Amino acid sequence: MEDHRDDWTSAAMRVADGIRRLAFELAVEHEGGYLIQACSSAEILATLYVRLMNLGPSSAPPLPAPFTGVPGSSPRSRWGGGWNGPDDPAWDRFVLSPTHYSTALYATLVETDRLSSEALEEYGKDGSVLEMIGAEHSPGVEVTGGSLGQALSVAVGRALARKQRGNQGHIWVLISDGETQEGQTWEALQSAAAFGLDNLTVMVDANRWQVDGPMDRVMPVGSLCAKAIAFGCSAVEVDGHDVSAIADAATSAEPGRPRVIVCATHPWTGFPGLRRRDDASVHFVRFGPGEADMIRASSQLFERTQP
Amino acid sequence: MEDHRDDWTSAAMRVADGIRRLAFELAVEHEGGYLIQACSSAEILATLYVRLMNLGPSSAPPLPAPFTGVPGSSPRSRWGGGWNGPDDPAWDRFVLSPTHYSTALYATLVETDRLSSEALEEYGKDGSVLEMIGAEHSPGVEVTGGSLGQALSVAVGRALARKQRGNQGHIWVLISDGETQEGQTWEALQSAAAFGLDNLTVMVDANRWQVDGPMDRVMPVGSLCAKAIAFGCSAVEVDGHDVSAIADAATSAEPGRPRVIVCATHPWTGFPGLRRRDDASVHFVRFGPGEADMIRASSQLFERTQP
Amino acid sequence: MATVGPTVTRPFAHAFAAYGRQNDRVVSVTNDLTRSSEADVFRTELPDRSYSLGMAEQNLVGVLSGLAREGLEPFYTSFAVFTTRRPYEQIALNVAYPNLPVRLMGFLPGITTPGGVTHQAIDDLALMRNLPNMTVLELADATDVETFWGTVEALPGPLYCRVPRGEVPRLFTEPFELDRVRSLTTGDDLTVVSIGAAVSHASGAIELLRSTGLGVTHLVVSTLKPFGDEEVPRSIERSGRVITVENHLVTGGLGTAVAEVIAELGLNATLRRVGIADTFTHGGSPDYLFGYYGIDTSGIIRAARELVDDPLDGLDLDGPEVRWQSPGVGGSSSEGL
Amino acid sequence: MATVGPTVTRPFAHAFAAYGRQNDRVVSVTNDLTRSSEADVFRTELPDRSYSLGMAEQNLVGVLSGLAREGLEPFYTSFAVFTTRRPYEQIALNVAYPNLPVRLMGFLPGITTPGGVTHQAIDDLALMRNLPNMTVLELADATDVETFWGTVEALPGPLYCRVPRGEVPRLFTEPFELDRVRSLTTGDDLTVVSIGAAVSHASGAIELLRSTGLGVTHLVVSTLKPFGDEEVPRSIERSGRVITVENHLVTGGLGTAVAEVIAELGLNATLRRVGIADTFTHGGSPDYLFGYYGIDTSGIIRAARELVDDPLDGLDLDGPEVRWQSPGVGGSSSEGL
Ligand SMILES: Cc1ncc(C[n+]2csc(CCOP(=O)(O)OP(=O)(O)O)c2C)c(N)n1
Ligand SMILES: Cc1ncc(C[n+]2csc(CCOP(=O)(O)OP(=O)(O)O)c2C)c(N)n1
Ligand SMILES: [Mg+2]
Ligand SMILES: [Mg+2]
Repeated sequence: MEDHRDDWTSAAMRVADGIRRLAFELAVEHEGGYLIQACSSAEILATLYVRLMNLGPSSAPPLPAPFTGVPGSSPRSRWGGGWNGPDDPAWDRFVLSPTHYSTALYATLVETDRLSSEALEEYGKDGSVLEMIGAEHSPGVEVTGGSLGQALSVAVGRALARKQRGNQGHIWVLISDGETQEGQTWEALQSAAAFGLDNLTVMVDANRWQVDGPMDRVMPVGSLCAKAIAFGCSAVEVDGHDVSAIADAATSAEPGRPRVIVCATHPWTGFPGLRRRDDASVHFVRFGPGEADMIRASSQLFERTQP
Repeated sequence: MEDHRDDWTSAAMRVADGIRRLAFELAVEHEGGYLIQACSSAEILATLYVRLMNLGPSSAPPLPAPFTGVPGSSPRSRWGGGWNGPDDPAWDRFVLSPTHYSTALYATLVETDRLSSEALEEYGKDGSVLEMIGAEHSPGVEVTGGSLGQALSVAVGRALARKQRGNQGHIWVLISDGETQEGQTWEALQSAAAFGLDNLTVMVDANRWQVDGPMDRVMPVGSLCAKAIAFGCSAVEVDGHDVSAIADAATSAEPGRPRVIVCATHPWTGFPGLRRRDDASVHFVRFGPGEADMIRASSQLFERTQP
Repeated sequence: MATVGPTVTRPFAHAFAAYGRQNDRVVSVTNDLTRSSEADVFRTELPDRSYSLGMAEQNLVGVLSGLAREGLEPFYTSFAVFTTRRPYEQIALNVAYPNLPVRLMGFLPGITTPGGVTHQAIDDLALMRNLPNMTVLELADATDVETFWGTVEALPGPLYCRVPRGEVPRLFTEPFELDRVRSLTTGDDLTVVSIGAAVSHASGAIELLRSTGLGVTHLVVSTLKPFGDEEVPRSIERSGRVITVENHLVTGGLGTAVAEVIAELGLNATLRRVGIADTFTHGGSPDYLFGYYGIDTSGIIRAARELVDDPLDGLDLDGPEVRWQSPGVGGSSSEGL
Repeated sequence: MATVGPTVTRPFAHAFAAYGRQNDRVVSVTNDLTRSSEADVFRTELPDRSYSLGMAEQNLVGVLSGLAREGLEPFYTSFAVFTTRRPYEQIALNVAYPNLPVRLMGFLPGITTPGGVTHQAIDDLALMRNLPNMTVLELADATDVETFWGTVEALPGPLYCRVPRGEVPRLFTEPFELDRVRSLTTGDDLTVVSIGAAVSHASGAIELLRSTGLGVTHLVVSTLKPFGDEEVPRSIERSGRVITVENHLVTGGLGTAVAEVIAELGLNATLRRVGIADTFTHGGSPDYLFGYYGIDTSGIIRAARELVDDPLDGLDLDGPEVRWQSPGVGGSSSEGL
């Protein structure tokens, strides 16, 4: 693939733009949504799905069936990981930890042809598996991570089993920076380092934001890179809106160590109009009267790709 | 006190020796005990009680009453913090987090005249407050920390209240290195740094040991100093058996930051005979036939002070 | 059910700030959900007594313990699930065991949150009720929220309290009283005991049941622990049939508390428990979810049919007549999820 | 009580290793309590399938989930308190919710540990029983420990199991069967339902009670969830009086399960629950603690006196005749605390 570098980067950038556009439209339609997460993580998700991950073809239908039941009930809904390909250790797996990023994930699946765009019509509706905060019946969601800081440990368990058995498939995880406030995140990295899990790559969407506002005003986390290194990982910080930088960081991992890529991002990339909101109204965006149109107008995302 | 440096150091060293001797005698008498914790932490505890802490006089009797009830029941047992002085923010407080170190603490209280040596006769007996793993009715135990990794957060809460109100009293905490495997420890330091709690000092007994054996074989923790710094603390590593080094590290704290002092120690200091035990028989020492005598014979602690 | 006045906007937010203004020792601690759990007014008015601990609930609860040990009265307001689950052990050992005056407030409990299974505290009452020293409340309306502060102030030990959020209906005129149930209707054939967001659903079903001539006593519980009001066994003994209705698993909460009363006192009564029946849940609007899990008029009438001969026999329980119209009991809004 | 054979040394340790040898997919995960929770034999024999996760229980449980998602059958052996409390939310969301074949083993439950309040799991059965999808067992003797492996193997979902440690008595000859109680004595006047370390205490008291001519059915429970054996309601209905005896809070465990059966089935029976009565506990030897908290002959006879006219009326309950001699039911040893 190295020889087609330009091809994949422009494809990834197109996917990233598409993620933002879809997330914006969903937020408008549903009078609120997890929009800034799509804005900050679009390039990370696009790079993972377009370039980095060796996922098998989706084993789930492009149009998901309605919710039928939780695991343990009968019939239970299909497992969300199926949209990321067959559950077989030869293939890579993707664990989205902060599942309030699910909107961005659904958009990614649509943009990478794993989910039909029609599926988004069911988004957030009663009885739909496309929950706003996804569970593991939601397309692409493998671990029910809505209570933050937990899914990375599950990914460590998977990577540990695969490492031990010598399986090919790599484990990719996206965590949010807010999750680094949870001690469990550090327990997880500590154990990943102890077991030398170089088949595990953790992308951190360092948008420096959380519910109450900028992290530095809520609970500062300092240098995540320095922390990850102190916890035994191979870590690097990159521009999280630069698809090549993300991909390069992922491919230059150190043998014998889990890889942590701190992706420095902004919560309003693509929508400069989001910047003016008050601190507590960024994490979950609800538009005031006329605001959505204003934000759309100030975005280049729509001109750029529409003919 | 600076002018009496030699006085306090030799006093502290005498206390440290006494802690080890008492812990050894209790282990012999009770056919097992938390001995290595006394061996590794003796100088830390001695330096805290002899030199560093500004504790008021004990407000509890030298001979504790038997257990009468847990908090919330009536009558409840006296609070263990009373042996560390009155619960008044003008005075310092001491939080022993890993309360399987209680034997060492009881010995410290005896050696510093806060507890009568007679009290140790009740140690570990049914109905006694001198539990092997202390609760907050046990002399000197302020927080019921036997489930590890939690008491530091309580200390942070105290320091936060005092900082806010401008109280004099400093908060001192002893944690074990095993506790740094718990994510909550990092949550606690993160918050202590966020609030600039320079009225909080955390001593880590880095004996590099835990129940199953050496930490590096159970779950390595790497450089605790580097981690604490990455988490926003002012941290330093010292020889944990050198009372002057411990005291110097405590008094050279940085304003605006919590202080973490990583005390590098050994689990068998004072009893070289403990070194031969298998990995899983060090954390809780139970003597084989004749072993206690052999270990006593190879220790300098007894000759040194007995006439 | 019939409300007794207009809904009230964010009654907790204002009452909490007022309580803080009157009590210097009160401090507010949040886990990055300050506005979402209505601690924002307190923070605006009393910024010096508001602590942002970030998303690190285990440490947060330890900090509460430390603040209380320094003589303060700390409140932790969050979503019920984050108030109780992640820091469960810390609450047990650092708050409940030392019997400290720490106030744990849980918003959007059970299936009143649209956040899906990870956000649905279906077990919080069970977790907190089993802890020695803990007082456990579930406030059902604006009057409860406005009038329970005297109880809080007088409580030497820890408190866990489910609180309704946002637009909150006014169901009661009488103020909150600790360990006192309210009787909304009386009758000798059936006892219905309901709590919190389930109260309105119970009222709707009872109206239908009473229309058939059935005598129904409706007791509303706001205090789950202690659970000593003698009106409960008295009414159960009289009717011999009881239905509990709760926005919670049917184990560990109200249904279990009533079962224990029946068994300990040897009451000759049969119980049906309406609530979440030993299953995990999923996301959706509260109306949809209360219907899906049968905590609604149909579910209650179905339970009644098992206890009483043919109540509303001809009624189609899935028909539109029995679809209860939600008055928006705390949490139907997804604001600040 | 009468044992049916000599005590067995560390039956779990050996049976676990044997199960691992027979099942490639079985792996062992520990939190620095490998020998203390009898996973040392497995580790010695199967080092490649033994993972040391250190003292970080929340991550550990997430790792269990990941291992199970890769097709393995992970066991987490620890002290009951560390098995269930610190990682409660992780068990709920990453093990119970996805219904994975994860085996959670809790040693030294309740007051069988000398480690004091922080080590005493008095709430573990409550925590685990309220979780949907979870199977909950308490093994009482060596036969249970040796014979429950078929049940484990057949279980598609998660399991929590209290296990006796060290020198374990043999109380039963019949093998373990899921959701089946054992009847140790029969009689129509009183039903005693006991579980785990409380079984021997119950047997001692029942012997005295029967000596007065009282007819007592003694049912031993090993499966707390599911709780469907019809022998339980049948016997309760017959006697109209029931005492539960457990090494646990009287809420959320066996006592509550029996109360729910009584109330749901309308059995018209009176229940007394012997166990830890809504209080935190303290440290000491098991004999001392079972006596202190009344989970012993005196406590059970006191409960019987409330239900039956004058059983053993002249007997001094604090006298030496009723002091039950502990056969050392799992945990009286402080080895490797
Ligand atoms: C354990 C837990 N505590 C609290 C919450 C509530 N919550 C949801 S998102 C969030 C912010 C976390 O930070 P981050 O994911 O970085 O936020 P974003 O960048 O999306 O604004 C919080 C506190 C949660 N979901 N889980
Ligand atoms: C939360 C928790 N998990 C497990 C244990 C069991 N435990 C008791 S001491 C200990 C070792 C902890 O390491 P450390 O305190 O450094 O041990 P030491 O140096 O005393 O050997 C463990 C795992 C516990 N007390 N608390
Ligand atoms: Mg963020
Ligand atoms: Mg250690």
